Amino acid sequence: MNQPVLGLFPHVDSMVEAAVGLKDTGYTVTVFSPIPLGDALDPIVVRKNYIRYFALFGAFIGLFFGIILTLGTAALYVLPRGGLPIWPITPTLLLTYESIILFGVIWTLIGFFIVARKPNFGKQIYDPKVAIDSFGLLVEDIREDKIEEVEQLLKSFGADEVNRVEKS
Amino acid sequence: MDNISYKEVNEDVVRTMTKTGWKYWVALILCAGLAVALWGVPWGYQIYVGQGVTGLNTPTFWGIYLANFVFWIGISHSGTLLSAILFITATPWRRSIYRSAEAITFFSVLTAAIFIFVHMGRPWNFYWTMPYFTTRQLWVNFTSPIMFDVFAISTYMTSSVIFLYFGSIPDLAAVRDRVTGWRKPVYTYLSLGWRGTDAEWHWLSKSYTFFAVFIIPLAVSVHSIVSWDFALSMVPGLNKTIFAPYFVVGAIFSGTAAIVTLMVCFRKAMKVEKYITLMHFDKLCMLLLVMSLLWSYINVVEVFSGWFANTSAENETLRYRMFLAPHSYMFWLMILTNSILPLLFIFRRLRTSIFVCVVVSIGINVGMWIERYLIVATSLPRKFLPNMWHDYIPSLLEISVTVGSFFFFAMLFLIFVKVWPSISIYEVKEDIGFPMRKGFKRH
Amino acid sequence: MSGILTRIKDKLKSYRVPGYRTKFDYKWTMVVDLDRCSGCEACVVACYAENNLPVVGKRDCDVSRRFSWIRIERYVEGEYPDVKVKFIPIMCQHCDTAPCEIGCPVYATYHNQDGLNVQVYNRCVGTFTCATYCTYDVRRFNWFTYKWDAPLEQQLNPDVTVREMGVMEKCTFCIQRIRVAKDTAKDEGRKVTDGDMQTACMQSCPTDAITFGDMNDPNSKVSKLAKSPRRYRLLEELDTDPSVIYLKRVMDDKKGSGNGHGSSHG
Amino acid sequence: MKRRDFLKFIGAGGVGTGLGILFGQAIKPPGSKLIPYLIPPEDVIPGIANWYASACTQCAAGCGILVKIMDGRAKKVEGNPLHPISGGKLCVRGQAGLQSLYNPDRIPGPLRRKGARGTNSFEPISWEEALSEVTAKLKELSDKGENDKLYLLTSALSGHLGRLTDDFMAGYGSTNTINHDLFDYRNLRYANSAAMRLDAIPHYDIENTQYLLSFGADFASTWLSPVNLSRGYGEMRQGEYRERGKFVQVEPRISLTAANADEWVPAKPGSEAILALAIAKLIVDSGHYTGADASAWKALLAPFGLTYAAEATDLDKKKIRHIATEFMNTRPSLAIGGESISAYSNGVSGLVAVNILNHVAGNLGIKGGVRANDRDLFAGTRAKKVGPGIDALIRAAEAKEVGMLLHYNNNPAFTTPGTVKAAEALKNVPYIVSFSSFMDETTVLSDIILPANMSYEDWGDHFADPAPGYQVATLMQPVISPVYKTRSLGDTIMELGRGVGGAVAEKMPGGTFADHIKESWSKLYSQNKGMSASALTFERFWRDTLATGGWWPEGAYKEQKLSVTPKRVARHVSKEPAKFDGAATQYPLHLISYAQAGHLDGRGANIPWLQELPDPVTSVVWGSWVEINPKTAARLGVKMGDMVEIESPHGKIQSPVFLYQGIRPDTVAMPIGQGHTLYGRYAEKRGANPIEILPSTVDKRTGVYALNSTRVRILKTGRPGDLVKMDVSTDELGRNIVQTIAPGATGKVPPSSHH
Repeated sequence: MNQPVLGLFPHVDSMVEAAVGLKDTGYTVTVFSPIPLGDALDPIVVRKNYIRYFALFGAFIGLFFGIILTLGTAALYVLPRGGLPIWPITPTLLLTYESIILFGVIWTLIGFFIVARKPNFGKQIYDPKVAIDSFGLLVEDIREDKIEEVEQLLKSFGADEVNRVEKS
Repeated sequence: MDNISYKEVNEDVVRTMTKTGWKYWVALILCAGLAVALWGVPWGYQIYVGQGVTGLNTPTFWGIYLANFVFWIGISHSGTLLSAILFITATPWRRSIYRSAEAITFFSVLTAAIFIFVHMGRPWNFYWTMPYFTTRQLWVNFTSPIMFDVFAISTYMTSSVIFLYFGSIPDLAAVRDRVTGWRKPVYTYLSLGWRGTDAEWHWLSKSYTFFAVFIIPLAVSVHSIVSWDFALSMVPGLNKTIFAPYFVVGAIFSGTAAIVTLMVCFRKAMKVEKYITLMHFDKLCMLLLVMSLLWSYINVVEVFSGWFANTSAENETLRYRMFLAPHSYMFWLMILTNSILPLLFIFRRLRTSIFVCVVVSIGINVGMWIERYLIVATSLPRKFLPNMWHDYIPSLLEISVTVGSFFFFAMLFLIFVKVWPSISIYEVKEDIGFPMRKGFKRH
Repeated sequence: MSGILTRIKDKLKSYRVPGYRTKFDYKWTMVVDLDRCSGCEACVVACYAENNLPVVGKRDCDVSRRFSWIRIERYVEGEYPDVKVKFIPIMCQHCDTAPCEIGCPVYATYHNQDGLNVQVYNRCVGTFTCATYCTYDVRRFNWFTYKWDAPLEQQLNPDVTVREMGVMEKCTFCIQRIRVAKDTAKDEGRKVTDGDMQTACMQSCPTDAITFGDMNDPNSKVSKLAKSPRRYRLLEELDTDPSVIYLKRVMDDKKGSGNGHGSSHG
Repeated sequence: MKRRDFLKFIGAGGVGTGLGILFGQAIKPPGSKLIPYLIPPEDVIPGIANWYASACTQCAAGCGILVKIMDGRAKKVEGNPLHPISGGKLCVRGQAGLQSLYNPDRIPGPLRRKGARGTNSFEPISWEEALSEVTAKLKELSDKGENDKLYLLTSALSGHLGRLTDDFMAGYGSTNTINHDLFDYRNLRYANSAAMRLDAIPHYDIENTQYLLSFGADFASTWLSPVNLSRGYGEMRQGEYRERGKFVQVEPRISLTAANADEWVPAKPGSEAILALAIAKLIVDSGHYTGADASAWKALLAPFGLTYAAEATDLDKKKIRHIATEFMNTRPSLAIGGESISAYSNGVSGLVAVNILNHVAGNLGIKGGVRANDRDLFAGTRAKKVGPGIDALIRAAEAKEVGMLLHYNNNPAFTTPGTVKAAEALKNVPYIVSFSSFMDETTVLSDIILPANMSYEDWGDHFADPAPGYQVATLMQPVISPVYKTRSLGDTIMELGRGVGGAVAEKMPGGTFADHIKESWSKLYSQNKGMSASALTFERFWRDTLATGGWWPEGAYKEQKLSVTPKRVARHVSKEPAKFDGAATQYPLHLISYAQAGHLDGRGANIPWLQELPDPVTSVVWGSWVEINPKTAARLGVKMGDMVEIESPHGKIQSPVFLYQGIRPDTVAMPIGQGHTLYGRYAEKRGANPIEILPSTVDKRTGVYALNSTRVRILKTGRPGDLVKMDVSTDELGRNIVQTIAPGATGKVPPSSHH
């Protein structure tokens, strides 16, 4: 049974240092923060940007949707108007442009939901303080005998508070 | 913002949502009541009796409703577009105002969208403009600029709502942690189980960048398309190639002015002066000045090229707009508010004077409303056949609906500040900087 | 796959699209001889009677909501005693490249197989776009649901719809009469020719200023009149390609507006 | 499979499905749907209509019409294409007749006066009651021996209905049949009769003329037989195989007709006769006239020298000479005289002058000139003599010499000058019976109303006058059953006659009025060779006639010489100009009251279509206006739409100003037709009636009130008027809307340029 430990740090740099240390030791660390830390976390983890594939995919769907909608439906009922061709180019481009954006946005959102695994209303480890002014460092995969050691370590790096946490 | 702690930010923002004074309720009820009385009831009457209750007539089929539609679409350009551009360009002063600005976008697009239905002859058939399969051979005409509108505006509204909501997820989580009672489950669900882990922040910021990238061209296209409702016609005064940039510039101009006006009210009412500082007004007013100059340039180009063309139709439209129309003084009022008054912002002192900001920004909004009104109401009455010319004077009902729409918008905004973190908590914190052992580190 | 394509092709062929696909069956055209037109407005009342146009009353007339699908425009030039008054009947020009058709988001107005600009009242949602885009101001809007004082409604033509509030309408070239003529011609196994039908305005015109017929028929009167050296079309510079052809009025007009040099104004 | 890929797959699948549906839809044949919203009006299945021929009675021209009947209701009136007067065409009033038929303000059934006279308080009664009451009254008058105190006041009744009323009156023992219409061309009849010895109005052959000189004849909208003359006008302009005719109009304002003229000659009001005679003199002097009596003409026309005429008419000498030269050199030419030459105190003289002009130019009795009409088929039995005018009735009523009045289909209380006080006079009549369809200013004075059917609901016939050079007999048949509880006037008259008994009853034919019409036509059939030749039996002839709408020997024009002699016209030629009421210093402006295109003499004012029809010249709707030259208006300080007071020595009325370049600066003009105090919801309390302020000046020879015989002054009221006009700007702004081409630029040239 793994007992995760959450250390709450008042400062970013100390938290990052702790995280780097623990990670190098082989623990799984998760950082909680009230603000995006961006490249400050680069020493801990570098992630690939999967969102772009979703955006691209959405844009492609939008492209096809726009073209099919405008051209396909024009073929459905052949109604000439204003001397324009039944399959007019400019309006098709225009509406395709809009639908590319629409689908791009929607698929980006879907992509976020998928890769960030949201929404998630199940039991999770969380401390409300990380939404205010604490930077949390969750350490998992700790052997039972090492818990004390990790706690000490976190404290030594400057954690205000170190808790043994459970999913709630 | 040096003296603000992280905790204070949370407390202040949540306070704006939970602590409600009687003044707020009075304002909300007043706005809601007036929105119903001035907009809802007259509109209901108009639907029952017919469009004849307006001042519209045979050449002037579009009137104040269309002007309102364009105006509100223009206002909407402040929020999302500005927010997206400033986000992409990593402009720090965006952070404390963008949430409200995006809300303005959503509400004004909503108001604008409703105006489409207000101006329709048979609004109960509005869904016929939607592309859906029916067995009755209903389909929509994709060459119609109105169809472009339907698409652009629905895309815009969807994207703006996603943009607004998406950026608020961490704050909704923060609010979730601080509230009790009925609010708790609401924000629990709204925040989607946000925890603030590094992975979440990572995907959030990546996605947010994509949204911003999508939204900038969208916003530009939306107002271009709105301008094409007019510019793709052959009506003298409407058939202008410059309309698309003119409308986009005008939109940003009016939108920014609307932000300034609303921010002044908001910071006063919600006592958040420490987040929305004079620095913000300074920057916004600079933007206003730039936009004013751009707008004036395009306006001059429009008038000049019309005059230079020297066709009877162009000449007549210009003459009518400037001198002969029933409300031609409005043209000169517009020049005053949109081209001359913003020049005050050349001076830093005036940019940071709340009073001047309010006066000029309200002036700009009045002027921009006039611009939209004049485009419609002084072009259509002077079409090609002089026999059929006819002046347009809006009826009281139309004016009432117009005024009502402002209360409707105010009502939505009032509701918004109570149910949504109207200042971005996490981004204000970013503004404060990362808490390091040696003090705060700013980006 | 090729089967489907052929079927699509056949479907497209079954619609005869004016101008740019195959030739259509009829090309309804109206020729208005301004030298014959005396401006008496008999056509206007005939149109009211034929097409169930409502009378809107003085107040609505004052705000330019009169319903006449065809109207006589008058232009007065000169000072006393050298005054010239000119008349021109203007109805829907049934443009082949109609600005209105582009504007309608729901296809309530489009071009039919005969080259007519048709208006489907049922579909109209009242966005006003067509009327705004129309360069001839010939579209009329039902601002209210108009009523006829009993028993005036007994006169209403049952072949023509009575339009409800919120719907745009305009001159149809008396499409209901075209329909009768086409039915009759079809029963007799021939095409509609001159004399099979007249529009209401043409029928009443005492000076025979209005002629209506099929431009695709080289023997029709309109085909012949359209070759007149006096031919012009209204606001032709806008390139709306109207189906109504006007014949210039013969007039000792010192300005000579028809001779290429427009008078200076502005 | 990764979840992401799965979603991609789903997405692609969705698009594919959509594509499939679309293609599936695309290859479906059209029309396989449920009730589609894609129905253009052309797919509405048309109903089956029946067409019945009849005659239009909206004015006296007698156009043959076809009425479209669907479901027993009249849907549309169109010209009868076979008919020589209308030729399938119809004017505004003819088209609008249906709204008269279905008018909500029609008198729905017999009414008896309840309150005081003129208060419009009536109670409905049954037809039996109404007829017995009138019969009793007629008997009572007869018993008193005052038969000659029965007056009949009608518009000119057409055909056999007119003869029936004549018989009725004759049988009753009264000669007091008064025919009155504001525009009934009594002056024209008189002048033609005096100058050319013509009983019937001749056919003015506009169609074939090459030069038309019109003295204020507004034939494009109201004058004489507008549809027939307009048809001729169209042919004159652009008829095939002929040169384009030239058209000059002499009139103080640009009427609809003048707007179509090549030249507008704004002669001073009242001087048109002098202009005509001056032109005639120029022609005679030039030697163009070669008749034996040339010297007599010279003598007669001697006073009308060019200098005098130029001064009197306020025209350029050159212009007059130019007109004279063109008029005599262009063959054939034609002069016609309309309202603006006949509506003066010396109206007959003006029309005689036009006849002289036609005579000396050689236009009488030729194609393209004035062509005599045969007397109609009643010749000898009902001569169209100019009978006593309305003034006779009013004088009699004032003297309380009218015992009983039968009134039908005209409105003297509206169409006689206010100074005449017609309504006051009629109040002296002890008993008035009205057969009118509408409660107008005259009908309201009646004691009992027996509303007659309208022409669409009744039998009848019409004999065109003017005819197009040959006889035209038009038959009217009931095309629908009566809309209200009304009765055929013929039946009512016959029943009254039978009820009174004695000589009247003997004169009354048996059966119904329908039988009477058929019987009369059978008589015509047997008397008239042309008719008998057209069909073998009368029944056959009757059936054909009902189908075609009447009988006419198409093109059977008999050449008939016409001439004017100096002796006949000498007493009508005088240098004395028209007289005008009001001193020129006090009342500086001439007032021209003219027939408005839609309302004629006011009878069209209760028809919504006509109220909403823009006036062809001014585009004003739903009201009246006063036309003022902008220069005059500037001097008076009034602008478009201002309410002004038009004051004559006999009263004043108010009307909004219409600025019009096409009117002489010393003249103002007002249309007749509005200003009803009583005439149904559409007409009442709308505009002003200029007849109210006219003097009671009559042309002694005919008893016709001279409409243009007063001067007025315009007073500002400072209030805005209720002018509603449809034209916002009549300035073309160089937009080439009505394009013109100079004469000679096409194949069609004005013939005068050949000389």
